This record gives sequence, C-alpha cells and structure tokens, in this order.
Amino acid sequence: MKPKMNKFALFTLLPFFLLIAMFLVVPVVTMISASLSGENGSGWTLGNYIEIFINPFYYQSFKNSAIISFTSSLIGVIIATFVAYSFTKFHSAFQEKLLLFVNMTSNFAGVPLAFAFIILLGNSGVFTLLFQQFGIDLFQHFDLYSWAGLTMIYVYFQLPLAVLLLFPIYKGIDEKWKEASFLLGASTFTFWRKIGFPYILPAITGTLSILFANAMGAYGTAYALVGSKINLLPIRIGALVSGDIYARPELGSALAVTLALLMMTAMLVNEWLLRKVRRDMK
Amino acid sequence: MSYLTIDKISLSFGNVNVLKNLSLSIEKGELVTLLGPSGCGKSSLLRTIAGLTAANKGNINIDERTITHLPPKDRQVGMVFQSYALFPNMTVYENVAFGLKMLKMSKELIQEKVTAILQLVGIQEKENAYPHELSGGQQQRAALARSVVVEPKILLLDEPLSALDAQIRKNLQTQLRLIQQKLGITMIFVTHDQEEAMAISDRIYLMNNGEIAQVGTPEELYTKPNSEFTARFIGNYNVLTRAQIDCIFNSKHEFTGETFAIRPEAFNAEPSKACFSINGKVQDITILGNIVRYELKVGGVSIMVEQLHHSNKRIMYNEEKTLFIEREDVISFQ
Amino acid sequence: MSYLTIDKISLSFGNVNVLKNLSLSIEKGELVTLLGPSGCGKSSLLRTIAGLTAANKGNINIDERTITHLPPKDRQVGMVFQSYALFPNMTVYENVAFGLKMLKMSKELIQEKVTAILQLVGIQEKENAYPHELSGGQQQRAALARSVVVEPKILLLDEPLSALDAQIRKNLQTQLRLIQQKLGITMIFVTHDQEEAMAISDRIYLMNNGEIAQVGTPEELYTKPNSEFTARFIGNYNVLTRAQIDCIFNSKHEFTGETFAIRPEAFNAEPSKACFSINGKVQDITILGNIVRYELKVGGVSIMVEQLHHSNKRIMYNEEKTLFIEREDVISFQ
Amino acid sequence: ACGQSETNTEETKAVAENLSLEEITQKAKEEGEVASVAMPDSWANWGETWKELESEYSLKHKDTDMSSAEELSKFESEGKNATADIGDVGINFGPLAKDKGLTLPYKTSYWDDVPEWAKDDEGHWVLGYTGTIAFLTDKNNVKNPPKTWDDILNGDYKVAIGDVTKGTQSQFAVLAAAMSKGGDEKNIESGLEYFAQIAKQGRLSSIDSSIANLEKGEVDVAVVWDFNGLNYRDQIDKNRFEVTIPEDTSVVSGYTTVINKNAKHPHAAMLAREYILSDEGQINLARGYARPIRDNVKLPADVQEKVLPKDQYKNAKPVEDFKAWDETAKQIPQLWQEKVLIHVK
Amino acid sequence: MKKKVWQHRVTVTIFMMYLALPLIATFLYSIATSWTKTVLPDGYTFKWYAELYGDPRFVEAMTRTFLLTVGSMIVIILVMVPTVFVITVYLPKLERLLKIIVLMPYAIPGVVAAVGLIRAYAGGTIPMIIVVSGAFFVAVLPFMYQGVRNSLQSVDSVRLMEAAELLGASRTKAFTRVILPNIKSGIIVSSILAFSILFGEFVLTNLLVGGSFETIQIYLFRRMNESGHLSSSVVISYFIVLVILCWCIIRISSKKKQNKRRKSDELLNH
Ligand SMILES: Nc1ncnc2c1ncn2[C@@H]1O[C@H](COP(=O)(O)OP(=O)(O)OP(=O)(O)O)[C@@H](O)[C@H]1O
Ligand SMILES: Nc1ncnc2c1ncn2[C@@H]1O[C@H](COP(=O)(O)OP(=O)(O)OP(=O)(O)O)[C@@H](O)[C@H]1O
Ligand SMILES: NCCCCNCCCN
Ligand SMILES: [Mg+2]
Ligand SMILES: [Mg+2]
Repeated sequence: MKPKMNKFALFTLLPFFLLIAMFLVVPVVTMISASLSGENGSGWTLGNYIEIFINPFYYQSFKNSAIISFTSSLIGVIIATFVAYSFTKFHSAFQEKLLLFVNMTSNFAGVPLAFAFIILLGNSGVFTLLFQQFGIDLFQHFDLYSWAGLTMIYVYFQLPLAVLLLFPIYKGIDEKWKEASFLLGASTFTFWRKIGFPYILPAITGTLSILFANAMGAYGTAYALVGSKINLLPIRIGALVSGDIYARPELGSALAVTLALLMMTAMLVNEWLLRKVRRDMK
Repeated sequence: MSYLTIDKISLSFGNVNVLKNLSLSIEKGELVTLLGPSGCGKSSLLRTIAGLTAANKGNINIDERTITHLPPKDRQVGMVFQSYALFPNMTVYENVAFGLKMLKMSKELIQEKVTAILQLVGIQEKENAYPHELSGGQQQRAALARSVVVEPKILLLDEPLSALDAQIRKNLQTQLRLIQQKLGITMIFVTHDQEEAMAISDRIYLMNNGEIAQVGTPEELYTKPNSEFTARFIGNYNVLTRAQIDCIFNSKHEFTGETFAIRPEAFNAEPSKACFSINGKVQDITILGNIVRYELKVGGVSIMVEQLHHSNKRIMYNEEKTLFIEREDVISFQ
Repeated sequence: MSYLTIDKISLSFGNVNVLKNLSLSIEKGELVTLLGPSGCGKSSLLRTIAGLTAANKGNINIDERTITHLPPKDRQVGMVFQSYALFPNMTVYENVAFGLKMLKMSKELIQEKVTAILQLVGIQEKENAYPHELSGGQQQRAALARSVVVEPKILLLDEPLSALDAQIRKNLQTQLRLIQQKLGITMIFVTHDQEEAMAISDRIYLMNNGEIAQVGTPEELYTKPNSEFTARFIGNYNVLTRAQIDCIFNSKHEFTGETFAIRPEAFNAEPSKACFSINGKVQDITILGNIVRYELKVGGVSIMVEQLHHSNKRIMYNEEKTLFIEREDVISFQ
Repeated sequence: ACGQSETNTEETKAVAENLSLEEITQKAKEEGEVASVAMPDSWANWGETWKELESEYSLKHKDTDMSSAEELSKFESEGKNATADIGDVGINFGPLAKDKGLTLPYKTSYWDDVPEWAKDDEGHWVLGYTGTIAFLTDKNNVKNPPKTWDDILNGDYKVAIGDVTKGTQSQFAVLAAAMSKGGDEKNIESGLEYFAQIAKQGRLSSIDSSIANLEKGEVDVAVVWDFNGLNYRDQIDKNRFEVTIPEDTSVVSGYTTVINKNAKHPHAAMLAREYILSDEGQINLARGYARPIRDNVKLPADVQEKVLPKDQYKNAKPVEDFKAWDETAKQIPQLWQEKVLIHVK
Repeated sequence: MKKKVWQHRVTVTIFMMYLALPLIATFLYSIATSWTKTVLPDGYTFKWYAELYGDPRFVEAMTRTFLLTVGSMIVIILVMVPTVFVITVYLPKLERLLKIIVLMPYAIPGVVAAVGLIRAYAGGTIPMIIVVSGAFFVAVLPFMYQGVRNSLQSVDSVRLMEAAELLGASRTKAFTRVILPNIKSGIIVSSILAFSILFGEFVLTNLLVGGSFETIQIYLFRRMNESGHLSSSVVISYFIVLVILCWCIIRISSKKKQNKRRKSDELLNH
C-alpha cells in the first residue's frame, strides 16, 4: 500500500510545492542572500547579523515586538476561544451572519483602523469627550498612543482572525463526552479543563502560532498609531528597506531572516510543548 | 413510593414520538432491565433519566425528590453510553480515574480503585493506552469501568456488554450483580439480548415503540407473555393462528382464543399425562451450541422446536417425528 | 488454491504484536466466521484484508492474485465497521446509495436497490434521517445495508449485528445467508456471539491472541474442541482437572489425560447404556429463556448443567439430583 | 547578451547627450508613453504636468506610487525589464542612484538656472522643486501659532513631527531644529536635545500628520514640509490652519527626478524632465504648493496667492554636505530612540 | 439541558459591539460634514460618497480587484485544500514542514518579497499579474492551512475515507463526496478570510503591477491624501462590497445543499 500511496500523495502535492518554490522560496532566497551581502549589495559578510546582535536598538525592537505580539495573541486567542464557542450556540443561519461580520472586521487594519480608534478614543474622541462630560478624564487612565492603546488595537485585529480559525474546531467535540463527564460529576468548567480544552488544544496552539506570526509581521496599524514611539521590528525592517530615508535593505533582510528563524523556533517549541501535554498525539 | 419513579414521560424529536406517556418505578437496589426492539426508545429513556435529554412532559423522582429539572451532574446517576463516549485525550487509566478525581479522592485511593476495576473488567494491561488504540470490546469495558468505579446511586447501562464475547460477558454479568448487591446500587440495564436480560435482572421492563409492553420477573415474562409481542420477543415462541393450531393438532383440542403461542423448547420426545401430540417432518436443523433447533413441518405449518444438543439423540433431516406438548404450554391470547 | 488466502501475516502496533504469523484460506462463496475473545485481533485482521492497515509481513491473495499492496478500493472488498463509520453529512438513503453512485448506476436502479435493502434491514422509514438521529441499532443496520447493497466480491463484517435484538438479528442472519448464497459472495463475519457463529457459518476460525486456535465447521468446533481454550470459549464447557474428575465420578472411570471437558447440556436425567452418573446438590438456578442453568455441587466441585426450560421438569434449589453422562461426552486433553 | 546590452546603454547615453531638443521631442512622441514611479497626481500637482504632456506631446502616462527606497529597489531589481521610466526621489537618493548606476543622465535646457547644490554635474539627477520645514498650526487647538522654534519649546500644546526613524520630512525637522540651536548636518545633537525637552514635557505626539488626523483635530502643531502644510491647509479649511516658516532657522530640501537607465521610453522621460524644469512645469509645481527650483520663473498672481511670501524663506538653508548628512541620517533612528523617545511617557 | 443561552448572547453581543464600534465611527465620519471637537459630527452629508462614486476609477479599481482576488482564490482553494488534506491524513510526517512553510510569509516584508519576485520574473514569460497571484497564494497560506486543518481535525477523516474507499470510491471521489462536505464550512470561512485579506493587499500588488493595474487598495491610498471623510467613505464602500461578495460566496456554496434538502422533503411527502 505504501508505495502507491506516496505516488498519489506526491501528485497531489506537486502544484503546492511548485507554487511554494516559485513564490516563497524565491523571495526567501533573495532575502537570505541580501542579508549576507555588504552595503550596496557587494560581497559576502556576516556583518549585518553581527550588527543586529550587538546593537541594542534592534534587540529592543525584537523584544517589544515579541511582547506585543505575544500579549495580543494570547488575549486574542483566549477571548476568541470563548466567543467562537458562544457562536456555536446559535442557529446556523445566524452563525453565518456573525462569521461574515467577523470576517469583515478581520480585514479592518492599518491606517483606517488607527483612524477609527482615534475617532473613538483620540484627544477629541467620542468616548474621551463623553467621559469628560461626566467629569472623568479618560487619559488619566488610558492613553491611546501607548502600550495600552497599541495592545488594544492589536487585539482588535487579532480577535476576528482567532475567532474565524477557532470556530470550526468546536464541531469536533462530541456532545457525548460532555454528557459522560457531567454524569461522572464534572462541572462544565471541569469538562472544559480536562477534556474539551485538551482536545482542542492543538488547534488553539496552532492558531496562537499564526496570530503570533501575524502580529510579529503587522505593521500598518501600529505605525499609524504610535509611529516609532514604540520600537517595533516590522517598523525597523520597513525603515531599512522601504523608507524615504537612506535605505539599508541588507540589514533589513538580516532582521527579517532572524525574525523567520525566531518564529520557526517558537513554532517548534510550541509543538514540543503540545506533545508533552497531549500525549495521545503521536 | 419507589426509589426511582418515572411518571408519564413523553419525548419527541420533531414529530416523531419516541417515548409515549411512559411510566415505571424501580426499588432501591433493584436491577431492572429494559428490553425491546432496536429503536423502541431504550437509550432515549436512559438519557431522559440521566437528564441529558429533557422530556416534553412528565416527571422523574428519585428518593421522593422531583429531579425532572436538575442538571445531570446533580442527579448522582452514572451511565455507560451505547457509544462509550470515552475521553479521547485520556488514557484508559485517566478515563476511569476521572470520576474519582471529581470526588476529590486521594491519589492512592484512586490508584487502588482504578487498578481493581480494570482488573475486574480485564483490561489492566491497557491502562496506559488511549481509546483509539483499543479494540471495540476493550473500549466498552473501559467505559463500563469508568461508570462503575464511582459507585453511583443509580447506574444506567446502555448495552454495556454488547461487544463482548460470552466468556467475559458472563463473568461481567456476575461481577456487576455482585457489585450491585454489595453497594445497593439501583441499576437500569439496557440490553437487546434476552438471555442476558433473563440471567441478570430482578425485573424486566419490555418496551415496544415508546411504551411499556409488559413488566415482570424474567420468568413471568418468559412463561406468561400477555401479548403476541412479548411472546415473540422474549420467548422466540411459535405464534400460531387458530387455523394453524387446528391443523397441527388435527382439531383435537379444546383451546379457546384466536392467537396461540408455544415455546420451541416445550416439545417433549416423551409423552406425559395431559399432553397433545404433533407429528411432523424435519425441514431444517441448526446447531446453536447447547441447543439444536429444528424446523418441523406439521401439516403445512412450520414449527420451531428446540432440543438440547445431545449427540446421541439428534433427529435427522427429513425424519418423521412425533412430539408431545403439555396443555399448559400452549398459551392463548385474545 | 483458495479464493482468499492469507499467508503468514504479522502485524504489530509499536511493540504489541496483534497478528502473529497468521494464515487462513477461504473458498469462493464461503461464509467464514472469526470468533475470539475481545482484543484478540479480529478487527485488525479484517482491516488488513481490506487494505486499511498494512501488515508488517505476509501476503494476501485473492483469486490467485497478490493484493498485499493494492489500495482498498481496488480490492473489491466491502466492510461493515465495528464503529459503523456512517457519513455524518448524508442521510441514511444517501449513505446507502453512495457505493452504488460510485458504480455509476442509474438513479432509478439506485432508488430501487436502496429501498429494497432498507426494507430488508427494517429501517426504510428512517431513510431521510441523518446518522445522529438514529438509535444504535438503526445505525448498525444502515452500515450493514451500505456495504451489502454494492454486492462486493468479498464482504467483511465486523460484528454487524451486535447492537440488534434477537428477532432482527435472526432475521438478518438468515437474510445475509440468502444474499450470500444467491450472489456467491465470500464473507468473513466477525462476531463475539458463539451462537451466531454456529448458526450462520460454513466454517469458524477461532482466534486467540493474534493466532488461529482452531478451524472447523461449527459442529466440529463444538463437539471436538482440541484445546481447553476452544472448549471454554465455544462450548461453555465444564473444564475439569484429573482430581476433579476423580472426585465427581468417585474415581469410577477409566479416562486418561490431565484435563477434561464436559458440555453442560450433556447431562441427562435418564440413564442410558454406557453412562456414568454424578450426584450433586443444586446451588444456583438461572433461567436463560429456553435453557435453565443449574450449578451443581458434586463433592466439592462446581458443575454447570443446562437443561431445557420445561415448566414441569424443573429441579429445585437445594434438591439432590442424580444425572447421567455418556462416556463419549467427556473429552480429554493432554 | 550582456555585452550587447552594455553597448545599447552606451548608445542611449551618447544619444542623450548629443540629441537636440527637437530630436528628443520627436523620439518621445514615437515612444508615445511614459511610466513614472512615485509621481502621483495629488503630489505637487504632478497630475497637471502629466495632463500637459499628454495634450502637447500625446504622451500617455501611468504612475505607481511608492517610497524613494522602493523606487530604487524597483529600478535595480527590474534591470533590463524596466517598467518605470522616471521617478521622483528625495534629494539624498539622487547621488545614491547615480552611484548604483541606475540612472540615465540628462541636462535640460534650463540647466544653468538650477543652483549648484541642486543638481548633479553630469545630469544624473536634478531637483525639480524644494520644500522647506514649516509649522502647521490648528488654530482650533492653539490660539497663538508658533513662529520660532523657541515658541514651540515654550508652548503648552502637542507637537507632531512624524516618524523620525523612517521619514525624510521628520529627519529634516530634527535638522532644522538642530540648526536653530547651532547644529548642522554633521552634528544634530542640539536638535535631539530640543525634542528631548519637548518629550520630557509630555508634548511629543506620536501621530502621523496625515490629512485625516489634522482634519479630526488630533494634531495641534505639526512640523512638515511647507508644500504639505499648504496643501493640507487648503484642503481642509484655509482659515483653520496656519503655515509658517520658522523665523529663526529652517532647512530646504527637495525632490529630484531620476531617469531609469533601462527605461523603455527614455526620450519621453527626458521630455518629462525638460517640461518639469520649464516655466510651465515650474508653475504647475507651484500650484501644487511646491517651491520651484528655478528662482527666475515668474509666478502668475493666483499661484503667488497659494505659496508663502518669499521673504519668509530668508533663513532657510539647504544641506551642503550630502555625504555627511547621509552618515548622520543613518544614525538618527537609533539616536532618536536613545535620546528622545526614552523621555516619552 | 437547554440552559444559559443568555450567557452566549451577552458574550457575542459584547464582542460584536467591540468589533463594530470602530466601523460605526468610520461610517459616521464618512457621512459627516465635519467632526472635530464634538461627541457627534456637526452635520451629515453624502457628498463624500457622491464624490467617490462619481469617479469611474473607483468602480474600475473595484472590478480589477474583484477579478484578481477571485481568480487567485480559485487557484488557492484548489491547491490548498487537497494539500492540507493529503498531508494531515496520509503524510502527517510532513506536517511540521508545512507548519514552518506556513509561517514564512510573515517573516518576509512585502518589499523584500517584491524585490525577489521582480528579479526572478520581471520581463520573463510569466505575466506579472500571475506573479501577483502566486504571491497572494503565499500570503494567505497561513490562514488557509490553519482553517482547513482545524476543520479536518473536527471530523474523523481517516475513518470516513476508509469507509468511502471500501465502497468503491476513488480517493478523489471519497474526498469530494465525503470529506469535503464535512469540512466545507471550515473551508468557506477560511476562504472568505483569505479573500478579504487579498482584497486588502497593497504593498505587493503596488510594487509588482502598480500603476498598470490599480486595485482598490492602491486607489484608497491615493485618495487617502485628499480628505479623511473621503477615505472613510472609501473604507466603508469597500467593506460593503466585501460583505456582499462574501455573502454571495456563502450563498452560492450552500445553495446546492438546500436544493437537495428540498428534494428529499418532497420525496417524503409523496
Ligand atoms: N492503533 C492501535 N495501537 C495500539 N494497539 C492497538 C491499536 N489498535 C488495536 N490495538 C490492539 O490490538 C489488539 C487487537 O485489536 P482488535 O481491534 O483487532 O481486536 P478485536 O479482536 O477486534 O477485539 P474486539 O472484539 O474487542 O473488537 C487489541 O489488544 C488492541 O488493544
Ligand atoms: N436526535 C434524534 N432525532 C430524531 N430522532 C431520533 C433522535 N434520536 C433518536 N431518535 C429516534 O428515536 C427512536 C428511539 O431511539 P433510541 O436511541 O432511544 O432507541 P433504542 O431503543 O436505544 O434503540 P437501539 O437498541 O437500536 O439502540 C429511534 O427511532 C430513533 O431513530
Ligand atoms: N504616499 C503619498 C506620498 C508619495 C509621494 N512620493 C513622492 C516622493 C517620494 N519619493
Ligand atoms: Mg440504544
Ligand atoms: Mg473488534
């Protein structure tokens, strides 16, 4: 059975790998080769990587990006886990409409999104003024142009993605498992903690990986809101490869390659941890 | 009042009525079997008792308390699902330990109890396997162990032994009976296997089409069916019309009624005082193990006859044979 | 060469050997039953034949052709899964029609065939229901209908009737046998029910622990078990040691050997020419329907005795009773 | 193939140097179209320029907007398969493009009217217009629009200068501030110090000075190019905003056209540059609020209305040492982070 | 067991409001005459929309974007769904590789990808617009992968495939008839997600085909510099178009089933 199987599989995978080779491998190779060349694309050097490692400016951008990405992904996945579940409790026709709306907002990002938040929470935002009328200075507690505001806006574009990705997995949970656990004395919470959650965990961590990567690469929204006030990796890379100022694409590429390696490592660690928790998966 | 009473329960899915105004009552520590054809509503009834499906009408009381609207986990009812419903992310051990953990038992005690019950159902060497690594019968035994180990007040078993061979099955029937008696558990046991039902139960509720067809001890049901349905379902009776009865006894009888039932094993090779005789020709022989089943043609009517499997007393194919039947073994219905 | 031969198949999951160098062969149009304790490898063997699980070693031939490496769909093998595996997105009708559609049959023909088979298994009124709306037994019947309707050359049935009551079951056994004979289908039937195995099969392969323990016609297996395992598994035999035999017959016998087996129904109330007698006291009575099972204590040894259920011939609890046994009904093993 | 292309380019170059304007015009008409990058209709009134080129020389046009760095990347990566003929880049990208060998030199008829600092000796790049760092004040938020850098320092409103780590405009704002405090392109320490103080007061806004943000009133004072400031002012509400060139010191910079060495329509591109530096072209730019590079173009009255009076520009200086500024600019992102943003709460 | 639906109602309502607020704000801004220092706009007008729809380039840009994204999505779905299926069901060993591949697109800045693609394909035999489609394929890889995989996980796909194949279905048939209907909703969800991501793509499209192929995002960026009200109206129009398109996708893909249901109901009634 094995050999036939592989032939069939390969045949099916052929177009996929062809597309990957043409449109992913090619840019990746360009990126790697650029990251290894000196300024103005001359010669071979590790200088770009060395600069990344010795310069705290870049180190900080990695750290900041990782923090905001991780926080927002985690918040996003946690909220989405509940929301996606709540979705399943509605009539399927209504679910369709909910999903449609969520999908629409998942695409709301970048400058327009930042601007919408400014309308709501900016210096003369709807809520800022409303609160003022009640004698509360919103900005004493919350500044849109800060980590808090940034997190909020990241969560905004992470949430719909997370909901859309997590929604289908609830269909795999057999209602009977829930019933069996209730009869054995478990509460709903216990069911989710011991059975439901572990069961959907792989999908959740997979989604978390995607969200994390999505946030690590996100650019427009943050940039429109805080500019360079918070030193973020994609903004660094963007400045180096596509600014209106003196560009250093080689260094930008090196940053991007490092980012890729980091994400791969994170994914593998994630995978490894998952296998520790879900021992029934091989 | 009985320990568990079910009072005029009705349940329907869409426009299909699955339970129809059904009532039953069970004493504390009793083992009652629900028997009935596939699709008659046995699983649905259990699910309603467990609180997994809400009835459209009617009440359920346990120990004088109405629990109709209590959530499942507060009913102290255990259940073995027909489809097992093992937790896929837990090993056999973890599955079985789950209920005990919910009771906040100590690790040591859990270990002890789980090991004991796995031993009992004979899958102790699979304790670290995941459900998808088990055979059908092993899954079923894990599911059984999981619900028995918590010693619920009421245990509902939905065909808990259907995937097991006679050996394990008989053993587990005995064990279940022992546990049940030791702990005073009230059990409702669903089975499609009438032999199992007769062997294990204090009383049998025979269901048909969402209703109770007959209740009684196994022997009552077996020997005194009150309807053609019971006769056919429980006893594998020969059910005969008046014309057929006339035919096989050559009209030499004084039975009244329209429908008659005769158990296949009621036929004797030797005559006794008050008996009738039939004379037929063997059409088919099936050896069922300890029983040999003959199909006898008696003047155009087919009669099933079952005899013990004695190697030296076998009737041959096409042999003409006279058999005798006690008068009281011919049951008549209106 | 036989129609289907399995040649020294081995299969293991991790370090668990599930099939051990197992061989068997089946003739065209034969109905063979795989019988064996839970977890012995029956389902695994079927899956290997169907090509769903690849064996580690060995060969499978159908009709002189080696199919060991053929994908499932090219084997012309049908299968009823122990877990049914109905398509959740299709109604019963669509599930059953699926295989026929794959054969590019005309709509009308499909309609006709599906209706007929649903009628046969008795779930025609559920044709528009989805699998999750069916009872356990209805699901099983849908699964059975789905694989039978395509009339495969070889049909593998993994406990296809385990969730059904005796009535439907007997009926379906008969129907399956008829279809099988009419179409010349070669069937391998897995069951844990020895009565079913005996009733339906041409030959039985008795499996134990990944190996074939004994092969033969139902009667051969039943009356001539070649090992203690077969005796216990098939016949529910009383298996006795030499000491026990000595005890029950008061050492008045001339048997050689170390282990002995006596079928519970072999005991007679009346003596015959060449028979031994035992004398015991009734400890327990179980009515199994047509059979009543007595546990007799014969000088410290427990003996199971089965008698037909005759209302006027019942032995009472605690009654002392003398029973007789033919000499040839005591089987001895080395 | 490689050698052939060499000669081809050499040929074009030679041709470019020797052809007369009539010949170029003729060939451009034959080419019939021109593709630009980063020269969208809305920027500096390029739209008008393209329209004129089309009506006068029947040159069809299309543009792809992008940043300066992206323009050069595109030229470079497309190589001989160029899809862009001409681009508009920040002044410091001019020399860079030349060094990378991406440009086709062309000196226009008005070459000598362009100041020395604003053109390449060989004609590889030449500024078309300049911008000067200006203050844009929302009078709804700030009653007294600042006139000098010190006014801002002593104000109580927020100041937006955009992203210093990425945008030229923002970096020039820092340079201008530095110059007002005695610094220059080699030493912008004083500029950083200036903004650090504003940051400490909590008045440094992180927001982009985009038209939407200005319109919403989210920006009090923005430091921007004069042409952007004027454009925003007129777009939103002429009376609400005020644009001023800092009286003490400001800095001038500009954008230069670069013609792709591998341009598919080289003559059309040359003609475009020719037109941009012509009187009409320069007036068009001024209509788009950009300050024409040629001082000697007489602006019509309506256009004069739109731009700031010449005298406001008396303290505006260009960058003299590009190389030094490039070096400084490279350091700015990090210095900004370390010296200024660290004080942002 | 019918319980606490209100909890889910509340959860979903709050969630939806959080998602809706920024959109509502944008919508209000798009119909505001002006709106600076007040809770609500000073006045309302549709002039921004009038201005937008008066521009033929807007409609053209929408059409182009639609054609480009729909075309790409068809290819993406046709390639991705079988790939993820084959890998999760038959070649789980490759899963780790796939997971890594899938994360890559995030690490490559759009410009870098564009430079690489331009270098490799500019002036070659493959038209640049196809290259854009290829780049799109890569860009939505993560969502398509995760979405399809999550829904595959929710059906016992291995067992169902076995059953179908034993009934004589070829792998392809078994897949299309049995697996696909069961994971369809997951595929649709991730497809409309991917679709809208592509609908919003700017950097790659701009650098690769730019001025010769103005998509709605390129158009949006261009007009963003004119007025916040105008760009808000572009954003809103764009979302409306998107919703309509996605709605159509959902409708079309679930229509078949409806027909089937109806047919079986008829059968039942006769
Ligand atoms: N995927 C697996 N991984 C590990 N062990 C397995 C796996 N599948 C089956 N087994 C083991 O192989 C043995 C044979 O299983 P199989 O399902 O063939 O038994 P069976 O004879 O069909 O039993 P039953 O009558 O209970 O269905 C069992 O002990 C089972 O635990
Ligand atoms: N969710 C449902 N929707 C519609 N009908 C249902 C549903 N669940 C069960 N039924 C129907 O209700 C009837 C009773 O089902 P139930 O499962 O109680 O039968 P059962 O007696 O347990 O049968 P079996 O012995 O086959 O398991 C069946 O006819 C079944 O088709
Ligand atoms: N995105 C709007 C501004 C673009 C103007 N580009 C021209 C100058 C940079 N090269
Ligand atoms: Mg049931
Ligand atoms: Mg099995």
